[in-house]
Amino acid sequence: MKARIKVMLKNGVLDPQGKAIEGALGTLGFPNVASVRQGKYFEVEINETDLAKARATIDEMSKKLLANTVIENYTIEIDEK
Amino acid sequence: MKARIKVMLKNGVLDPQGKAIEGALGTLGFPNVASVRQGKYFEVEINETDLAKARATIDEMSKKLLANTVIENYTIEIDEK
Amino acid sequence: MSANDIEITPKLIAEHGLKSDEYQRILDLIKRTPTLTELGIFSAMWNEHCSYKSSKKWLRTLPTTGPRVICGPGENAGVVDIGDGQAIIFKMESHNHPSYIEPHQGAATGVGGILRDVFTMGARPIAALNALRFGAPDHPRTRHVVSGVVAGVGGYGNSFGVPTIGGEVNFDESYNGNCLVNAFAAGLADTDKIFYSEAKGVGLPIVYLGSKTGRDGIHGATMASAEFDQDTEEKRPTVQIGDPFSEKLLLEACLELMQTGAVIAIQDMGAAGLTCSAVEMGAKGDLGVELNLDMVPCREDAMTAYEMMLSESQERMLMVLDPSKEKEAEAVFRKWQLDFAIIGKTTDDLRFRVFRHGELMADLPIKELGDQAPEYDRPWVATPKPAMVPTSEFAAPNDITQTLAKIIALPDMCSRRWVWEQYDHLIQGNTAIGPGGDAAVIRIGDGPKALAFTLDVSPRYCFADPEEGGKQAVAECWRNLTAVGAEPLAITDNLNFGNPEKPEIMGQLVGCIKGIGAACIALDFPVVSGNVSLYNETNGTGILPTPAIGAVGLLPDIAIRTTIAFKAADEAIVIIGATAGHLGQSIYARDILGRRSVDAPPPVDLAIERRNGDFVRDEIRARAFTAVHDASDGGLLVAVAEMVMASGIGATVEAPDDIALHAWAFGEDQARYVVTLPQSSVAGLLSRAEKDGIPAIVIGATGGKELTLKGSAPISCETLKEMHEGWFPAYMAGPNLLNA
Amino acid sequence: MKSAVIVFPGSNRERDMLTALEKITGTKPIAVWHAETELPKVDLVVMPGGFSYGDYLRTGAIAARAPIMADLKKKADSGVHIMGVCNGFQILCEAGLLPGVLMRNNNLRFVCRHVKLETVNAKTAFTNKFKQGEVWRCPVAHGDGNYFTDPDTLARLEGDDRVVFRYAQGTNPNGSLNDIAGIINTKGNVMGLMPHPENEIEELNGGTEGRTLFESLLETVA
Ligand SMILES: Nc1ncnc2c1ncn2[C@@H]1O[C@H](COP(=O)(O)OP(=O)(O)O)[C@@H](O)[C@H]1O
Ligand SMILES: [Mg+2]
Repeated sequence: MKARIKVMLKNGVLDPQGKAIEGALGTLGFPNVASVRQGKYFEVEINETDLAKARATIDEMSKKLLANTVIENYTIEIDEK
Repeated sequence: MKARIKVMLKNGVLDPQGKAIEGALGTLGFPNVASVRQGKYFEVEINETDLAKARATIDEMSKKLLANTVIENYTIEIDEK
Repeated sequence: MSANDIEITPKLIAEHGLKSDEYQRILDLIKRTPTLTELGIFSAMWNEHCSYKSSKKWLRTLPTTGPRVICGPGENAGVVDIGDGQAIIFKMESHNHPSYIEPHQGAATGVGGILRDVFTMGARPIAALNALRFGAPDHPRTRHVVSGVVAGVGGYGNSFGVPTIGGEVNFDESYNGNCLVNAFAAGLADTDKIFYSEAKGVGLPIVYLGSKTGRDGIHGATMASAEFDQDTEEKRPTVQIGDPFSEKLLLEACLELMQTGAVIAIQDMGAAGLTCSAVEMGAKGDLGVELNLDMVPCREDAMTAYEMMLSESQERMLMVLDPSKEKEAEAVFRKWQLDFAIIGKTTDDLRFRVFRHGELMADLPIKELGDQAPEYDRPWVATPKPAMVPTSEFAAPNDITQTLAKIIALPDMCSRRWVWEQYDHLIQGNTAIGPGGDAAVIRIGDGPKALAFTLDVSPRYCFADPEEGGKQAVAECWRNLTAVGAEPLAITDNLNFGNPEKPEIMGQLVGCIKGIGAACIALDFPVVSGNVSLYNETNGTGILPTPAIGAVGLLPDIAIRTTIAFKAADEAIVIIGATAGHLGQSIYARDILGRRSVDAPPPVDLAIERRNGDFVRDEIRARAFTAVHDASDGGLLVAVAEMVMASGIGATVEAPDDIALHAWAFGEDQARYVVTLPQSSVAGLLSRAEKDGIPAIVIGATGGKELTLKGSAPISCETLKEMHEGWFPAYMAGPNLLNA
Repeated sequence: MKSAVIVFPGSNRERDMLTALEKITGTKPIAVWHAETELPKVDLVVMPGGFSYGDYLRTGAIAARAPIMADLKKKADSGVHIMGVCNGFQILCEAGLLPGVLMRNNNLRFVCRHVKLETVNAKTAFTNKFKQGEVWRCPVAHGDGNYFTDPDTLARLEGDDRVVFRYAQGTNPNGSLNDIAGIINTKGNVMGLMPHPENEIEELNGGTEGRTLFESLLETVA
């Protein structure tokens, strides 16, 4: 099964990359950019046919490793295949 | 308007991060992980009401800045608001 | 699946960068049409990058031996004896074309490649340097290339854990479409524990080490020998990604492996990966090689023999293993979580055979692929000798100090801090002199020994007069090492030129090599390694001839070293070496007067160079000087200004009246050093100099917070520093297509 | 003083740290491989600088989950002194032994230079030989030294004098909150800092102020 995990910084957490990109976009002539936030995106293939089990596993690995839950939120999408 | 840009390495391009995470998940007790690929995710707010214009702008900034089109592909989603 | 027997069309042959006469040579050699895999193998082995077919004839003329040379050109890197059973192993290599296509990854993998060349011989890297050449600052792509290349060089070296301690940065429009990234690395080894690539013994296992193989950089080696044109886009998928983390593991694993005695021969997989390394190891050892590609660790599915043989996936090595040590050897690589796979064996029939799924995909004569590859004597025309232009032809500025301030803020002359602060130049804790001086100095272990490193070349001199330019590049390296108190040992060279099929370009290459050779002989400064990068052109315009020289020197006692910073006020400032005020090809002429005519560069008198340098070194060793700086780009006044800026201590200097002031201030005569010493010991120095027939004159004294040239308005250290430090950060703050 | 240095795949300043410890404490430290499950009995455990696991995912994230970490946490609870330098600091934060996180430098560039540090708490086991408020020279070499935490945690850190080092005189190289360069845990036995005192210990380094930190430990810990 294939899972897609999106990890974004929580609101209020400083995002140096987002800030820098905002700035760069300005100098590159994109005046109408209001804000940029950068996050991470993971595509994980797991050998698991049971959707519920898969979701549980993915959720656990997100908590344990993929996201630092002190500063980041994550969302999971799983497409059965 | 709010746009979400997903940037992934092109197929076949080495993904050292994905590789390292794969290994770590293994040692953390997730044996059934087949593969991990890591990408970037951006949320961009732009002051633009015209959907077509917005899409064009986002596409241009993705090419110019957000994605390294030599090694990365990007996909854009825009939700009108 | 393995479309190995597809028809070999002229188009296909051309796409593999093989000329029709070369293809004919293949047919004569194997007496049949090659398979696709074989065509790929030939294209990889016979291209310029791996075969040196255009340059070999001339490289042979370089002096490559000396009392301290343990191993000269021909191995992965040169090996030089530094006493006490220790050797320094170093080389410089280009990654120009990949760095233009993808600056960050191109530069990163360039650094990775040269580090492997060094540790594949058993040396732990202790220093990295890099010579970078970019297009004109106002060219739309330049800023992106600069930020990407610097981030790539730093990103790889910093993570790997080697101090990056110096290099060069130039801007010139001739590099607009073809930047130069020349990476230098040096490593330390015991003279009795050096490893070579020559295979020995028949029927021994050939082992694949490191990261897995993917479809990375297929045809990278061919690309590195192809001129750019509009369809460069097409070549993009060949970009390789560097993984410094795996490289660090590979370093530790290899050094541990070498302790086990399992290694009979070892060779990194660089350009043309598996093909080049396997063929080189076999050919050098007069052995055949047989590979079973089914055993090669792959990252991607369904890779064909063709793809595996041409893949340039990074962080991989090939070795000939002592079978009795297999278990230990494998354990080491498992510990470091790297691949270890026996993929073939040595044979006694001088054939290079490759099997895939039991099928014979290639069967070629190994010697002709390797050390007997084609060699050309390309037609060349010598660059016409440029005219010596008298000082009177160069207009004087209205204000010398204002002109000085302009010069130290030029793109080619300003501080490179923005660049080297992105490099970890302190790691390993042995950096005695970091970036920003004449040469960087690294302590060996706990000392007292230390090594000095520098890179140099002045492309504008080489363009005007290749032979003098070649000499000058070597001489300036020798001078830089001398200026810190080091004994110059040996050099590596990285020859970057345009299309050698053009007689004028070939003439530049020949001229530069002649000059380099002459200087190496006169200065006892042998060439122990190097690299050639040709076809550096975009749409038919060649780069300036750029034979970058990397040099290494030895300090017996690190306590006796000199730096460019003034140390105290009221010390005498003395110029060692004659000042004629040569302005041809000077920064002043090019950038202040905007002069474009091809005037003669400053002549290099190698005998004088040596005499002056040996004198300065002896005085340094006798602790006569408090600061030393060689005068080069920009001239005397710029050298003094750099000493002022490095210390924050001012100076008052006066020109003799028998020479035009601007020629004295900005002329670029060679073989000169600016030194400081206590007033009390000036007389002694001058008489020793006179006795040896060395020109030495006092031009002033240190002190205050300003640089004052008698007869013109003083300028404060602060202003000088601001001007000098300002350009790079300001430039890089401009619009930049950086990739987040 | 007996000390151990934990080595992870990708650590690269462990040799600098081992040398510094030996030169200053006179006893050879023990290098411990991350895959071990138990630390030797020592007075000080150091997490060295480097790029453990290539800094992939997040700096220190993968190393923080290495086998040895369980025992490190035990040792922390039992009061053993633990110091994380640069990547070591990042790992301690990811492992939850110190609060907050080290984000990308605000200009997104790696920075290697000498900065001025102010010792703002000279009462810790790691700093007692510094004068309170002493300003000293030390090199930094990192791409992710931008200390960040939520307002409450920050207030607590400041309130409890748990900020140990600050970048002084406008030399903050990374944009960290309140110029924070180093912090300590509530118990006072776990400290992390971004700068590299181990590279400022002899004439060759152009300064020896880094020694004071090791000498402080030498005095209190053993
Ligand atoms: N310009 C040069 N001067 C002297 N030796 C050179 C030069 N260019 C290449 N060599 C030597 O030729 C050999 C092959 O070079 P290269 O293909 O760059 O090595 P590698 O395959 O390890 O990258 C090396 O030993 C190198 O030192
Ligand atoms: Mg090599």
